[in-house]
Amino acid sequence: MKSEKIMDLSEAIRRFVKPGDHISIGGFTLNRNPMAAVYEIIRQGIDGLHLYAHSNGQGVDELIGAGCVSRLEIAYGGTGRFAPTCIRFKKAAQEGLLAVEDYSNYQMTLRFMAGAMGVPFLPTRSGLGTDLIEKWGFSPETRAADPRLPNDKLKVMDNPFGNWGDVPRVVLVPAINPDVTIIHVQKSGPKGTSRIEGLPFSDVEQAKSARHLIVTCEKIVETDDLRDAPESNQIPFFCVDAVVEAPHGAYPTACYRHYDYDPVYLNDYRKYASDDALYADYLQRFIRGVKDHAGLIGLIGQERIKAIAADPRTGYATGLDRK
Amino acid sequence: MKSEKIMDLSEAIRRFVKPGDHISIGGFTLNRNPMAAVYEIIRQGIDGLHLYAHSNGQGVDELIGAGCVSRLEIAYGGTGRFAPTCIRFKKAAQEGLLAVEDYSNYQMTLRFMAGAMGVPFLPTRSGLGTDLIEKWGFSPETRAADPRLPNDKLKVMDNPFGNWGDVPRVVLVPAINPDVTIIHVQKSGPKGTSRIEGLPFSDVEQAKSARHLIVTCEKIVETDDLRDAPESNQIPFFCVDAVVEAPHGAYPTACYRHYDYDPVYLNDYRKYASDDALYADYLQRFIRGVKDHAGLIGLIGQERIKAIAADPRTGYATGLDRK
Amino acid sequence: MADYTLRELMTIVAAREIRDGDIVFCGTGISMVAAMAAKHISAPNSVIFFETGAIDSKLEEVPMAVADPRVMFHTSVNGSLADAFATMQNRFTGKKVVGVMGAAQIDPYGNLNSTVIGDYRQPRVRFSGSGGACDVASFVSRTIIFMQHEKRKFVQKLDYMTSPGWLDGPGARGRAGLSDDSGPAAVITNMAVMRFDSHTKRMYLEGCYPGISKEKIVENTGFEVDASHAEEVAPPTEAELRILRERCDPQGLILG
Amino acid sequence: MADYTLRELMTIVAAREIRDGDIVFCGTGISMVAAMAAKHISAPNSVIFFETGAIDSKLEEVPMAVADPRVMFHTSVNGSLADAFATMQNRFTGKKVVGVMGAAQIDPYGNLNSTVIGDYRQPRVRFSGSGGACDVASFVSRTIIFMQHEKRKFVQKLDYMTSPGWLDGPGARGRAGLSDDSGPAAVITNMAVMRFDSHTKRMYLEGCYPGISKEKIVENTGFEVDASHAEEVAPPTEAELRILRERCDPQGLILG
Repeated sequence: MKSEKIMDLSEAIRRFVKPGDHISIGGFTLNRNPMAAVYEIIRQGIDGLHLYAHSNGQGVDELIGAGCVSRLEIAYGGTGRFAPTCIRFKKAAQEGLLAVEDYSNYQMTLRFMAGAMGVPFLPTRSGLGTDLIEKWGFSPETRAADPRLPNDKLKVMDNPFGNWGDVPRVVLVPAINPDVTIIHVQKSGPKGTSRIEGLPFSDVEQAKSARHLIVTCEKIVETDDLRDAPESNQIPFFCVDAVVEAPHGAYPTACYRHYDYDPVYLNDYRKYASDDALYADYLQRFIRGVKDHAGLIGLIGQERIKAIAADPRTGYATGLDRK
Repeated sequence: MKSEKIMDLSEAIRRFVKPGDHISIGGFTLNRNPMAAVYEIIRQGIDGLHLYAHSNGQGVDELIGAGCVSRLEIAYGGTGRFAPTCIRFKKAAQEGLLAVEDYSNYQMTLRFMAGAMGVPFLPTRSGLGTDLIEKWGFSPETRAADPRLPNDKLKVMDNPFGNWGDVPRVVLVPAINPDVTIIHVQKSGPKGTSRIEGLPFSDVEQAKSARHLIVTCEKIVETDDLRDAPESNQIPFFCVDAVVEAPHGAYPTACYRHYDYDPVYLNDYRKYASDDALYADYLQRFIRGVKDHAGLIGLIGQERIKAIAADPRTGYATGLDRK
Repeated sequence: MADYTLRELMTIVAAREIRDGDIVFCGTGISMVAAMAAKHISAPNSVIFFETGAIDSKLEEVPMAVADPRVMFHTSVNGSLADAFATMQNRFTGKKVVGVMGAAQIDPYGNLNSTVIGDYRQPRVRFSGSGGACDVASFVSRTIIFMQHEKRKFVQKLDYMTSPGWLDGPGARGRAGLSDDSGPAAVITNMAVMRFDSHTKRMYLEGCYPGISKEKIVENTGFEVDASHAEEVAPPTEAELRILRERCDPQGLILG
Repeated sequence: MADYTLRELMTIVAAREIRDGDIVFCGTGISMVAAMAAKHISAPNSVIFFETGAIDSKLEEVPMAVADPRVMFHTSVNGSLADAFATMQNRFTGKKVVGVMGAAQIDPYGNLNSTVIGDYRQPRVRFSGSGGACDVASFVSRTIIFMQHEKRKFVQKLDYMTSPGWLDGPGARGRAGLSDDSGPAAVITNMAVMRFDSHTKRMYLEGCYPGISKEKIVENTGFEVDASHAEEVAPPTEAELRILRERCDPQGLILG
């Protein structure tokens, strides 16, 4: 299969992710984060990133932990039971190493959706009366200095149609158009048509809102394999800039119908992340010390990789020890 | 299979469609219109309907032709090459028998989407500077008299985030919440989980915006048949009030992977629709004169029904004579 | 009487709040097990629904996050986040939804903080943030809140209001633009069940867990609370416990 | 020279407007065949895209409507209407889209009427209405317009403005809230190709079809039009005609 969009991950990250970029990543907590790409960003030492996240979880925490992120817009920094609050995120926020601005999951989703739709904002009732509206994470100076940030976090407006829809007032949340979005999917065609299996989260909106889109996938397949069931594809090829085959590209997070999250990795990560020295060691050993994602998977070893292989019936690793 | 939502079409229409209701139907021009339901509405003589349509085509024209519709909000009244402008719609509008208010396809889609999302409006740039904004079809008195209509057709507003998104100004289109939406799908489960194959058009937004939802389907299948691939389902069961098995329920419009549109019917329809006497005869013979949709299909006969059967490879009737 | 743990009691107390036909939005952990239990006990037609978009998952194993692949199996629809929150904000489906949630702080009106302790931009303690909590609390007909009963968590004034409860009292939700008919219904703690007065919208003590005195609860509540009508909460039955242990969390991942 | 029909000429003239890499939004009929032809002639990497949501359909047979099941076969994505229009309104993908459309009336600035003749509420003639035309004309980088060249169709003032062209001249789109960089690029009629002056935004005559005089075109245009620079339009080549007849519309459903 040939296509000028197919490239290896290091090239895709080098071409499309620059220091200081506004980026967003797909996935949710411990599922389908584009971890191969996250680790490659860490390996390339790209920093000063402005990261847009809803509840992206593991990928967010690792980018923050490795010092790649200087500003974060987020709804939720957690990885389920493995880290009810992401540890490096918590630490960075408490130590003032990270400027954080809070939204809700739906607000962030709507902001990506607005970006994808090409409208400057979308309305919701979420957050009326709360500090999500009152308290802003970024100062007016920060906003003014970066034309990629709106001057206002959000706006509350009376419903111009009176009480139409039984809604007297709405919050308008501004569109996000990241410089680059990175998502990990199950299958892509050579030109980028992509298929997500299981829950899509907000990946599709994130993908379509971005100026550039990198798609990593478990497998690049023939176009016909995807076009035989186009209702199952979500990303049209013309939205995609780079297609990267990255097997286990979401590891240690899950990829539905391919593999589960790795509870061993996530438990170890919690331990490492809780201590600065251990964390530096973790980064050196697992991320910076390997050439690429295949190197990490090799380090983990076949036994653990086999243990998380998805059961074809359920799509996850049935009976996996997850304590 | 048992479920209190499964009922025959005459019961579903009797229970959920009342004279004067605000209704919307799914499909697009000559595809997947809920024709069995449209014909049943005609048979039951339900009138005074306020119909919301984007480009729903055949179903809209037949409801208008049979005198069921008194007000119409619409983007496009046509059925492709068979009727670039729907004939009974054109006639009714020109004779002043029908109050019409025009929107664009995207505006109507956004209005259903707003209704589905539970927000009073959504923004777009579509229509700025045009008569879609300047000219309203319904008078302020009509609007004031029906609480189910907003006082304003739409609103133009300066972007409250400055020029954010390179958009200085937007049109806000008000949400639609029909009393009832009727869609026709390929498959439903006993409680209403539904799957649309091929293009979904705006059916999902229309379905979710409605107070009541009737789903007619080619076949009611076991829940497990749908839940084995939940990414392919669009309508959650809790949105559905009535599930009706209606084979060929979109006929004479198409139903992807089941049957094509019937060019003979649509050509004949054009001929009948162009003449009041012929049209009265058509209604009597094909619609009111048969007991139900199976009666109409019987009248059409196996030969024509076979001719439009979908080729499993393409999803339509390959090589069908469509002149 | 059956032997049970505190977490089991809390789960069953929450499960009893769920009515048949409810669409239950729940998060991870104990709230998910409560929703699972309710389906087996009193609300067979309730629907578990995750903010990640999974509707009516067949939960053969306990998910450890709302994005756990276990929630994606055998659902009615695997929708998007946008779909999930629209279902809650929708005028028709939203009325059927009950939300189950937790927080780091709660105030007398059931407003919640899950964002920071201390200054917002220089937090002393940073928590996960809203996630879908603010959305749920803004949209759905009623919410059930899990809390640890500690003075520093039941506070007169939140450090940050992440999710709206009854705001500052009667009519406040309506004035803010939310619905006056929706809001927090119950707070389930490790000591008690609290509810909100229908007139004042302030929290009061409805039920004490077996063996816990009113005084202890009042003492652990950082604001004044009416305890005058409190009764003892009925403990879980053996049948309820069996369902929890055998059908909801046999691996003890959440309750163990 | 090859023998060709007027409809074939119009189709080829339109196909030539499509550039490689364009995302072509087209409607039913001749515009669809033009887009199909362009893929075979000069723009192999152009993408046909229907407002119904079908992206890059494999058109083994000519669809007779944009919702024809033939557009659903072997696409990249079978999206919704919402997806399709968002692609056009999107800041990045919208810039790559060219729209091909028709209308009942056009004015000197390329504004279009496809709604009514006469009073809006009491129309003398009712047409189909906008469909996606207004959306396309509002959003995409450039539009190509098919028209019958008649005085009553090329009018100084539209009865109803369904789709925005250059509105009332330079800067008007920007003032209305649309993009000043996007708008109608060419009008392809049964006699000529018209374009819009880059300064005044008014329509002028660029090319006459073989055998049609400037005078005849001016006579059939209901407003003043600059014809001073018009040249003859190159007729379709044999290769172009073969593609049309053999690969685009072999049944003659549109061009026959």
